[in-house]
Amino acid sequence: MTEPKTMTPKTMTMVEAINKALHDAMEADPKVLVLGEEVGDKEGGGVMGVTAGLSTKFGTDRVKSTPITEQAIIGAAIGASIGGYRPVAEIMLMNFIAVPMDMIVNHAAKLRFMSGGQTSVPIVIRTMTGTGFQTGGQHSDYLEAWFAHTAGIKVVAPSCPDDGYGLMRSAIEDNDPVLFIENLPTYWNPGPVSGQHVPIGKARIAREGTDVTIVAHSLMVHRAAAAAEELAKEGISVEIIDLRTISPWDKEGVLASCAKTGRALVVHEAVRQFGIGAEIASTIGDELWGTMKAPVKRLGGAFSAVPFSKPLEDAFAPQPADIAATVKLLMG
Amino acid sequence: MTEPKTMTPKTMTMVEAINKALHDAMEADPKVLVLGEEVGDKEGGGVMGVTAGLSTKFGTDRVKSTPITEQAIIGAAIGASIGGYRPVAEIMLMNFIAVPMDMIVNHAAKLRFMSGGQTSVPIVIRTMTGTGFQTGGQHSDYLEAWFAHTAGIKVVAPSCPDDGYGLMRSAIEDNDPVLFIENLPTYWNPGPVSGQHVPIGKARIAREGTDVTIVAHSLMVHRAAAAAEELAKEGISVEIIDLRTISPWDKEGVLASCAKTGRALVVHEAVRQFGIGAEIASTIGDELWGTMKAPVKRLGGAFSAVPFSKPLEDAFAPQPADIAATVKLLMG
Amino acid sequence: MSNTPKPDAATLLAIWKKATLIKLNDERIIKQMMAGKLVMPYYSPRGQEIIPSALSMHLTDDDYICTIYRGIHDMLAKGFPLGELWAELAGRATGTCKGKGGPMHLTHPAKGMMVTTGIVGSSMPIATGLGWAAKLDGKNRVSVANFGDGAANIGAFHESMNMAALWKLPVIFMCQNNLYAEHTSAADSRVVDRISARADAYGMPGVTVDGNDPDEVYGATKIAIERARAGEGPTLIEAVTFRFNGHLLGEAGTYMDKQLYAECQAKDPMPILRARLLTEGIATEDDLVAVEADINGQIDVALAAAMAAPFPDPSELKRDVFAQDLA
Amino acid sequence: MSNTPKPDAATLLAIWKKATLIKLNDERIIKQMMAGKLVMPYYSPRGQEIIPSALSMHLTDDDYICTIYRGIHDMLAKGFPLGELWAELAGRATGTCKGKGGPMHLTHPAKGMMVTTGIVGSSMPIATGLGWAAKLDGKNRVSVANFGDGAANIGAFHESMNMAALWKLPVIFMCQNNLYAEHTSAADSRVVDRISARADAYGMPGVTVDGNDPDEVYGATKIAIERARAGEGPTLIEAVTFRFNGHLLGEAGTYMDKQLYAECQAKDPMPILRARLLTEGIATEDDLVAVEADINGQIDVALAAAMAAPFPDPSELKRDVFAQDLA
Ligand SMILES: Cc1ncc(C[n+]2csc(CCOP(=O)(O)OP(=O)(O)O)c2C)c(N)n1
Ligand SMILES: Cc1ncc(C[n+]2csc(CCOP(=O)(O)OP(=O)(O)O)c2C)c(N)n1
Ligand SMILES: [Mg+2]
Ligand SMILES: [Mg+2]
Repeated sequence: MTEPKTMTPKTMTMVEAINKALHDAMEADPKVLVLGEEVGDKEGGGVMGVTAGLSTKFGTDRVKSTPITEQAIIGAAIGASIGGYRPVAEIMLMNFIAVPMDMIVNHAAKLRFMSGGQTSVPIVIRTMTGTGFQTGGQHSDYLEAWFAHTAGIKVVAPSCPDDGYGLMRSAIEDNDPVLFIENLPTYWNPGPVSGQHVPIGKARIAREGTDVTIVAHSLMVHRAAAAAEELAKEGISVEIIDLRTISPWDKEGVLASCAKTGRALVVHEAVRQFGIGAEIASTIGDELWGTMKAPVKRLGGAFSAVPFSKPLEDAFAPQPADIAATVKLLMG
Repeated sequence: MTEPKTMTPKTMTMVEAINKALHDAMEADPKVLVLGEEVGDKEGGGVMGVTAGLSTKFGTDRVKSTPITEQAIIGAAIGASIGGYRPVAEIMLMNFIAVPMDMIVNHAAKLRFMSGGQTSVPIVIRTMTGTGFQTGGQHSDYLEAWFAHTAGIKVVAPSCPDDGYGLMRSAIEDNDPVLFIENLPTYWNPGPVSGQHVPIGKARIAREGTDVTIVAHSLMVHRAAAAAEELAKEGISVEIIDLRTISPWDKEGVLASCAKTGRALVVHEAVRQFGIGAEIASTIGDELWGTMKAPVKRLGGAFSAVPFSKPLEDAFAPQPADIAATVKLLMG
Repeated sequence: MSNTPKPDAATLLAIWKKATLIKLNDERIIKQMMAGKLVMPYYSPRGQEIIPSALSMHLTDDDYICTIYRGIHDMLAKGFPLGELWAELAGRATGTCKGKGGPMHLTHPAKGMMVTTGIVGSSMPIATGLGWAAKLDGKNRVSVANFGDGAANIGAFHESMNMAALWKLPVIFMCQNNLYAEHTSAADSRVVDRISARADAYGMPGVTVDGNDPDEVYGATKIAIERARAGEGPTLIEAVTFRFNGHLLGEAGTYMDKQLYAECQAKDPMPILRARLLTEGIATEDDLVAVEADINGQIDVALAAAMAAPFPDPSELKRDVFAQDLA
Repeated sequence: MSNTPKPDAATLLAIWKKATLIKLNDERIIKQMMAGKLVMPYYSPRGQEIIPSALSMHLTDDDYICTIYRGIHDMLAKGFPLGELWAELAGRATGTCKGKGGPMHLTHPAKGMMVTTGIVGSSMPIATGLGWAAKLDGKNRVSVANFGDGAANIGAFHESMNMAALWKLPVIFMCQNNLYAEHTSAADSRVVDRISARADAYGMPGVTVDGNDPDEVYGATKIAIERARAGEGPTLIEAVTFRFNGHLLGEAGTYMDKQLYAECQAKDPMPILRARLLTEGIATEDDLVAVEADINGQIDVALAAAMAAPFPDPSELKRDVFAQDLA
């Protein structure tokens, strides 16, 4: 895991941090391109403003708003990357990633291997998701597990602006395709941004503790933190590992924390069944066999589509209270 | 888990068994339809002959060969099912399922829930896959994990003709969408077929044993059986659970076997990382905490695209020797 | 379009009534949202009222429609019960989808409203499948796929149009061209001016009409639906219109061409049709006011009932995932 | 097509040489497979030799092409080195893709052969992206997307054509219409006769040529490529041809119309072009035999080297997954 940042940071929201990363990356390397629906300033610089200012500054040749055409968006990104560019393609919401799935999984992720290393696909696919705005079954899903299960593509999901900036810079410079997952409900949460690159594949200790390790990413890091605050009042010391990179995940970092605490809970917003928590939990169970003090637990979204109605939506994903209750269970 | 069959069975290949199930289902219910590329007899009754004879017997209104148009194939199946039919749609090879992914995941799997139960999507999506014919990176993948992680769709994968017949009959009669995964390399292996329905959600004890439980499905049941034969010679008694249904999987059946043997290995052909074995392994680790004699192990495909070259292809998926070696590791 | 069938006076009045229900309902939704009494993503169909109102003159409850997140007008025109609509928008257990679907997934099969989708383009393949079912049923049903201009650039459009034409399915591809796809103008989406011209690629008739003109929409949809019922296959209709409240309620709308907006405002079909009914003597001001009052009254009732209804129980997360409840 | 540019004698001979390499290479592959010395899924391009041979007269190594599982002819015409081809087909470490890709994923960027895909339709979006790169580079490169008639019914076709036309990208959409998509005939795939007519839907020129006629293919591709290099955007070319060895080598072929097959056989471009070279005095029989012998000799060398080469080590599973080797 990486060392804590030492520079004097600025305060930014996630939207601003990613926007700045895109600006800085386009400035640093003329091969960096941006494409997607509404990404140009004429269309508002992205529905949430994440790409604001880019087309004005770098021109509409490098920053292209597209029709609604997800297969062609990813195809264009793949082709341009094989042709020497570094496109950052936006798929507006994560559910829509099902539309260009063939392009991502059968092509972007595989071309390097299938060509024996002759071609590479250094693209970033930005996408947004998350429950919380009552957008229902087709606009809220976390689908990181599909891509973590796919060799040849990396998956990152920052929980704070600093990592949003740093992971975006690293993702763009990475020579392989990276899926970059942004959480909508925390887009406007401010946080310090150091302007440093964050290495892909390294988790972050979001909170130090000694009794239980919680492994989380994206929004769930915040929910885990809220739970940890409550638990601290009861004398339970929680360590939170923010995965940041889901694939390849930081096995060493996670195992080190679990070895220290002896108890582990993996939390994600995606449906629990066959979610990424299973890989992490079974790896902990295997590698730390005989040393854990309690079974490795998992929390995740309900086994259903994301519901519209507020009380149902709130019940869908793990809440701080659920997390706290499971930690207490682990404490026995 | 279900009782052993008692009727006098006929010997059939998997191709014949599924073909017979389709014939019997279309005969039993005029609402059953079949569609997909090349499924009609004019086009050869399916590239592997699985749908042979159907269009001749039931007519080209009920058995429709389609253009190459996977989104429309699944869309047509969904629409027809909402309109009261029970379509069996073929996606020729499992990698192509990435093309209609939106139709399957955002629509087929969710319409019942999102409509509050007003509509249902009783479709079967047949698909074929598997390494072994050197068809390379875009024609060999097992992708069951994506769908097991998706609420609202069931996933089955028979390993023997009897289950091929019985699961197909159940899948067609099921009121929810079912993804039906066929293994290409074992299509022509003969086996007894009783003509009974096989319930969805129930695993099968493919071999009884006392020392180690191997959980597998599809081709890997056969590889596990080959390993078990070898291990028996060394006095190690292996129990093989053929999952048959991957989602919802037979947790009770698997846990009962593991509770008995105290050791478990989950094997699948799909990439190991974030594969379905993780869910099963972490569930065993959690639910049988403190009672297992060894860590739960997993074997799966390499973390790469499926390679073309024969020695690489052979090295990609778990072989009997890999399975046997892991079992011995578990025996300590 | 001069020799296409035109609505008679009674039909024109009926179209206006449906359109007015849509408009007043839209106004009430916005009012509730502005007051913070209703929270949801809302894609207002204000401006597009005429299209489904005229189309639905030719449909029965047995006919199928599929629509999109912006499809409340399609739903209301086809006869969606107001009570179940408002309860759904409010996320209540009494909503048509028990609160699980919300505005983007309104469904009411009892009146042929089969699917509302939030994924651009996806109404078309499913409506094509319903057309297949309709054809197999042999009951002369038709299936209507509603979608926007933006959706005409996505793969699902191409695949559905080709399949429906090839199989001669009774499908009406109803493209509601409101000049924008989110914040993107037509010129930034495609080179060809008329979406209807794409019908040629599939050997299907294609026609563009003024979507604000009840005569044109009524006529074109009548021809297409009769064709479909007669087993002659699908038609692509492009109905040109505008949406006055932007893509998503609350957006700034800065991307919109101001002159274009003004031009469209001058063509707002609602005041025009209302005036026409009076001019042509189809109704008196009193008649119209009475209808409006009646509709508002119905909305009052639906709204009040919705707000008084219970929210769904969390246990609903385990229902309707599969036919059999989860444990 | 009478006033379109035609190949001169030397060019015609060059086209024949490429086509002959493709044909003899195909024959050798089949011979090896039949003898059990080569095991792979093989989609023979026999019959389609003229299309890439004539097209490639206008391409340089800097131009991009993407093709499909049946694209060995496209590769050879563009200059794929025989040794690396055969080693790849034999799954050897010395293959162009180190044996990892095989016949369905032949790649050789050194000569502009960027992607071979096994997913129908997927060559088009990627070739469109390469066209975008070419445009950004400003070096007048073009990008060719090869695909079959069956691929013209899938969504990726629609999306790529629309984007390429909208962005005026230097892309040539080269539809090799061999009358069948696997076992499905055109009539069971679409209503419209001419795939090139679909270009209208995107505001792009579309042309159909006899894919067996070197003059027609040469002329149409010259116009399209010049147009692309001049920044005027993409063209859809439908080259009508036939594939004589069925979809996948070893299939029964029972789905094929016998009369159609016989008609196509009479139009086999290879004997026709060979005869023409002699009739028009472009070459003597001795010249042609010498070329054929030379090509066969080259194939002998490539084949022998491939068979003698080592298989990749299993550790290759950890290489080329990411830029950095896996642990
Ligand atoms: C596949 C997909 N891509 C992107 C989106 C995001 N999105 C929602 S509506 C919309 C614009 C659709 O425009 P149009 O088809 O013209 O319909 P309108 O909203 O104008 O009625 C977009 C891009 C989506 N829902 N689905
Ligand atoms: C998306 C997808 N669907 C189905 C297939 C199976 N398949 C392989 S080739 C083929 C036929 C393609 O026909 P066409 O585009 O005409 O090319 P041809 O093989 O005739 O050269 C099909 C259906 C596939 N590879 N990809
Ligand atoms: Mg629109
Ligand atoms: Mg073909």
